[in-house]
Amino acid sequence: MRMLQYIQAINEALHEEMARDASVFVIGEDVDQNGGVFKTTQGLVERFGARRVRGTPISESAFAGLATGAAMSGLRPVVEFMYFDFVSVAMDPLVNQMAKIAGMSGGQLQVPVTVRAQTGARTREAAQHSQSLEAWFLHTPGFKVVMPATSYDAKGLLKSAIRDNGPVLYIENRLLYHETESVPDGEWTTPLGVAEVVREGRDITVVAIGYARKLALAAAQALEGTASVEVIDPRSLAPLDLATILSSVSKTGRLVVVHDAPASCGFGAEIVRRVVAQGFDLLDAEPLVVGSAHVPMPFSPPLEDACLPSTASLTAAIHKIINR
Amino acid sequence: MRMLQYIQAINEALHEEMARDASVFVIGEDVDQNGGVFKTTQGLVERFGARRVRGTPISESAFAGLATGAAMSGLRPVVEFMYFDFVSVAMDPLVNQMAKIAGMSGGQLQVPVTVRAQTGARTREAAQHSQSLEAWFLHTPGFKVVMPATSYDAKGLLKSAIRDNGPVLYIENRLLYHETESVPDGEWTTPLGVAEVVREGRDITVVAIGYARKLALAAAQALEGTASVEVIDPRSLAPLDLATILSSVSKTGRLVVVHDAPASCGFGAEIVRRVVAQGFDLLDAEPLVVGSAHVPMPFSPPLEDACLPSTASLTAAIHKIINR
Amino acid sequence: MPAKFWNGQKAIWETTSIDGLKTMEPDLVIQMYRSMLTIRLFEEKAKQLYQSGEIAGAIHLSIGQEAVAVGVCSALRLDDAVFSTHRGHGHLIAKGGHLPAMMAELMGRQTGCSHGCGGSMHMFEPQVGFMGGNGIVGGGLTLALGAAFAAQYRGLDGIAVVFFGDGAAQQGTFHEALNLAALWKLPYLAVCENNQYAATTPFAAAVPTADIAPRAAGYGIPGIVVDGNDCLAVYRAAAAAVERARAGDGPTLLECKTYRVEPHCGIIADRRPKEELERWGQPDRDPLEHLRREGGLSDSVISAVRHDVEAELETAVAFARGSPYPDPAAFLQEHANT
Amino acid sequence: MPAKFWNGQKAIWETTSIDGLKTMEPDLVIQMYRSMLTIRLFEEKAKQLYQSGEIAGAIHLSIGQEAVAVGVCSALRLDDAVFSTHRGHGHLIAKGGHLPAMMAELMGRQTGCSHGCGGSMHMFEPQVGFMGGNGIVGGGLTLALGAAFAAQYRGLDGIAVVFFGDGAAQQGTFHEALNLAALWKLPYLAVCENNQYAATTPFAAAVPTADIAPRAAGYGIPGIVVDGNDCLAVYRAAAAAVERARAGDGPTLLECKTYRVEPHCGIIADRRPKEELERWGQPDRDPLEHLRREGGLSDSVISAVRHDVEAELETAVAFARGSPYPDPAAFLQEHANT
Ligand SMILES: Cc1ncc(C[n+]2csc(CCOP(=O)(O)OP(=O)(O)O)c2C)c(N)n1
Ligand SMILES: Cc1ncc(C[n+]2csc(CCOP(=O)(O)OP(=O)(O)O)c2C)c(N)n1
Ligand SMILES: [Mg+2]
Ligand SMILES: [Mg+2]
Repeated sequence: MRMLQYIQAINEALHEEMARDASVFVIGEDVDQNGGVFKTTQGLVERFGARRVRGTPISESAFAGLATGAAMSGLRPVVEFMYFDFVSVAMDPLVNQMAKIAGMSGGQLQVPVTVRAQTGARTREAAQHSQSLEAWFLHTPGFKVVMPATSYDAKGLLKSAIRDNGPVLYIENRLLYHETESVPDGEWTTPLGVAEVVREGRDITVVAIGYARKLALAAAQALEGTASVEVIDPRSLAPLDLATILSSVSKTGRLVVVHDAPASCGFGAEIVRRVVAQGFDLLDAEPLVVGSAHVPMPFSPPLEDACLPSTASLTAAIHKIINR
Repeated sequence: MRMLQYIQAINEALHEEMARDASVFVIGEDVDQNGGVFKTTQGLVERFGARRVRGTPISESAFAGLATGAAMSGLRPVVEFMYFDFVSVAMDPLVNQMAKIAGMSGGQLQVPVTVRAQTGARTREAAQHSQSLEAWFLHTPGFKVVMPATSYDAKGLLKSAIRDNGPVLYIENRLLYHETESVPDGEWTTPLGVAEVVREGRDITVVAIGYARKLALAAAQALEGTASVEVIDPRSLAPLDLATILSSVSKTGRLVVVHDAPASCGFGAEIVRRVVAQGFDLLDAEPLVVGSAHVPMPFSPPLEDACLPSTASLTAAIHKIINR
Repeated sequence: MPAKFWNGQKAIWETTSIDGLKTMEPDLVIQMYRSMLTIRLFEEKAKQLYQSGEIAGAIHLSIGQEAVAVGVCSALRLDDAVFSTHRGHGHLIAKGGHLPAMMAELMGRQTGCSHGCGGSMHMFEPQVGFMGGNGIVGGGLTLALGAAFAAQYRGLDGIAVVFFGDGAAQQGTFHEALNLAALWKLPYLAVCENNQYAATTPFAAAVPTADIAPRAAGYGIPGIVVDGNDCLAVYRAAAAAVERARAGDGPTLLECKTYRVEPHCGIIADRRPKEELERWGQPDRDPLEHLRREGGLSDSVISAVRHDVEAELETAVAFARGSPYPDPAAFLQEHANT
Repeated sequence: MPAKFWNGQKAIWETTSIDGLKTMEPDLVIQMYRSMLTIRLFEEKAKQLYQSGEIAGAIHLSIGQEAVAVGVCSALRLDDAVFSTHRGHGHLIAKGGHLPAMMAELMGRQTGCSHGCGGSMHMFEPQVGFMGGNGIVGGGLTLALGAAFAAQYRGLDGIAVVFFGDGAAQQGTFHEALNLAALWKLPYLAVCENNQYAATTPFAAAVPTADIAPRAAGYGIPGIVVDGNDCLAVYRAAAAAVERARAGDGPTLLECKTYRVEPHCGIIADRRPKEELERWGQPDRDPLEHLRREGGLSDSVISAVRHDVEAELETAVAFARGSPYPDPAAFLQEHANT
């Protein structure tokens, strides 16, 4: 066992997969400049050279399209979006091209691209730098979507994403970059479509993704003695390990989903849709979603705090359905 | 009373609102060329001149951004996207600018833009011309979203959208363009946030939007004698008239939502989330969503038909929860 | 019929090059003529089948623009990649596409070149380096960067060509793609088919200048204007650009002035000025007629070629009609991942 | 303090023009110097408050680039609209922004120019024609089209100016916006602040040519390069472009060569070559020093201006510190629409 930072986990996965497969290359803004803005690509250009580590102009559409075309030609691009919000300037290459080409070609072409995007509200960067847009991609046939919340999964899911033969959106959280945890020695991957039961409990199931996993664990801790909270981190949002969630709900009868994105048409709504469709009779109370307020994220610290899910707001939701 | 085609309803609303308010202008590809591809802007350039009816180059980002800036300067643009799918090349001006400026400016600026987008699968136009992307905008704070399914609402909602002081996405369906119905004489508007109970029933509530309203009515008809189906068309997806839906469910105890978009993180999932959150005890069975298959829409007619909701697939869903 | 799962993407870069197309031999002229005639007759057939309801959806015909597709693709090898548009039948035929699979695709059959999943706007035939049509105007410009990048990355001398319309040149992707191609000296050829209209919008209502090609100067690359109805002129310009790209000297923007004879799409009404339509309808503007005369092709050659092509097309239509539709149940089962 | 709901958007087009700024009077030079010094000291103060934790989030400082903001905005009227970037404090100050409201915005207070909702990247002060910063690189280019369009639509002679970086010139919006502005002869001025870096990427790693301005030729409009550290040179070039735009002759692309003295953002490590930093640190490259000498400003004028500006800044900081934060409960209640 050894200690590993989330950001190192990303970096190690990139190093290892580039070493393993010569068709893997990294592309994005500043990825070749001193490890990029957040240092996730540290050491890559020194080790693998400028041919495989391509810093780009600020042209997200161009490099997302390039990655798609390169993948159609047999390479395995790893594309970096500096902030998740910036996918909005490249939705066409992502959604109409990358996600659809395998389908439109009748399965003749594969598009093995990993799209890395970094999110994380709570840093006071306001409305255009705080969005968590996974729901757009969960709504788009053709994409797989993963969101690691630990160093273990940051590494394991990135390796699985790079090896996958279709487009995978890999969502990082900048608030977790410097979290450290103990991980096994040697190599591992986290398979796509397998959830983790992070904490066992009897009274309520909390499904938490990304940063919200920390909120869920804090709420579970805070409620100890009052309620026994089971925390599940799906890790892979599509494909989704619904079976693990359903089996938890069959034990607890109660469900809350928590994430940073707004609730409307979000991942939480999708979990609720699926759980009630397949496990309606398992539920003893209404399933709830705790997300951010439905507003462009305000800058001012007290406003931003009030707009985001917190241990307190999650605890309140849990209380509501425990005490109904 | 008089007969009115859906497409004429759109055209009349544009004529009337342009005549009513000199700050309203229309912008988009080919809108000044013989009424545009679908003839919704017929007669506008002849009547109001090239100053107020602006055909554009194929530069959706530019004209969506222009509309935003013009609205910030006190005009009321009506922007046309030729196909809904093409919003993907303009998500930044729509989502990061148009939707957020009122919020980011602390309410100092208003952005009264109507974004018209035309959708409609079933025309064998394949994966890049068949998408119904309302969920992306329902997930985006700052947008109102409406989807008329009748001539009455096509006119009434467009007038309300143009008069609204924020961005409104107005979604048309090309399969409905030539439907005709009887409408009142004189002027009317359909208020945002008011659902219509299209057909009363006792056993099950079907919430249907856009083209799916026809499927719902056909299913209700087919089931007559077996089950009494209440059909609700929300018309305005955000703001949403949840009260009307909840009151229907309190009577029927059963809910199916049907739309052309895929179910994952779609409007149906959002309705389910809200109905179970506020009306869990009203439900006698699991609420279901009927949407399209989670694939890039295939071209081949039998494949496309199989991927879309139909009267048959809706009826099957209704049967499933009626007979549980 | 293409394999169901074609996993040989790498193959297009590894195929031995087809040389010998480079010198202006009489054979080449006949081959070009044949290719143009195939496009012309294919499109006429498609139009007819569309009008009779055998082809569904939207189709965009390239009648009148044959010389661009053929002039450019005649300068390419099989392992060069072509990215196309919504108006792409001609590009695929010129690149060596298989007519039966194309016709079957238009009719939505399992044997289609996209197994019925693509239709007119999304034909794929990677075996001949045809990397797809595109329903998004401007969409191909950035995809083609990727194929050019892949060739450069692998140290091969394949190149990537993207066709796009005059209308597409106002999309942001045009700018982003040319800048990146120029910056990285990618083996990339951007071919603007300026047919003077974007749907119903005339060129002058979309572009403040007379030509698109001069924009190339902004990226420090060559921009060339040619008569897009003169197949040999297109060929010569394309061949020079291809050579430049293969040599590692970077991209070229090639603007071909041409004219779309048919309406924009399917049944959309055409309101272009009558005398304009008539002017472009003259034999001296017709790309086939032009090549026939310039290439000195005899009547007997022409009629032999026409005879061949007509037979091929008949076979293709029969093949398509005789092919089954894809099976919806199997399709849904394969894709029922959510 | 700006009104809570400012419904006078139309006002910026209706305000009487502030003329008299157009002739090169000594007063103008002093005013320019004062404005540049205000930017310099504001940024230094902001940096200090950021480092001490009184300002949260991300801030992008414009030290070294003052002459661009001031040179351009000195050629504008109050009713001309300015659209800015992530690095926009200087643009707002040059356009007449109120320092207390700006400082309060940086500190997230209710009295901020965006009522605490925007922060450094999203300051808005429409009363002085400042239509917002932008966190999306290239985002302002198309928004500014709309203000220019609105002026033309109303038959007024206001113009719209957009500032953007050298990095932003590679976004698709650059192309789409300039094409549309040129096509419709909009009263539009695109100011490229070429500070030679986009975050940590040097200009030459993003652009295959030496300059951005020549791209203007592709749209048939003037493209001009000026020394962006020479405030008067910027002013003269901008004034000519503004005149052209007001006269209805369409847009101009103005590229100002300058240099960002501070790191890109907040605390990001700076790895630019030492000699480059030193070279640009020389007094002869400093925009304030340049104007002092060229404008022949005396030491006493300079020290009086500095004294004034320092006092204003002190007031601004005190105002901000003394202002309340917005009330979260009220905010949520107002926006709880879903
Ligand atoms: C992004 C986008 N916007 C609009 C359209 C609708 N559309 C399809 S073809 C076309 C005209 C294209 O003109 P051009 O690029 O000149 O090609 P041409 O049709 O003349 O071959 C338009 C506007 C589209 N498919 N994609
Ligand atoms: C669409 C988009 N991509 C990337 C970024 C991240 N980013 C912020 S500033 C910046 C550099 C901008 O460079 P430039 O336009 O030259 O402006 P400068 O910072 O030099 O003033 C980048 C890449 C962004 N904000 N938006
Ligand atoms: Mg064209
Ligand atoms: Mg810069």
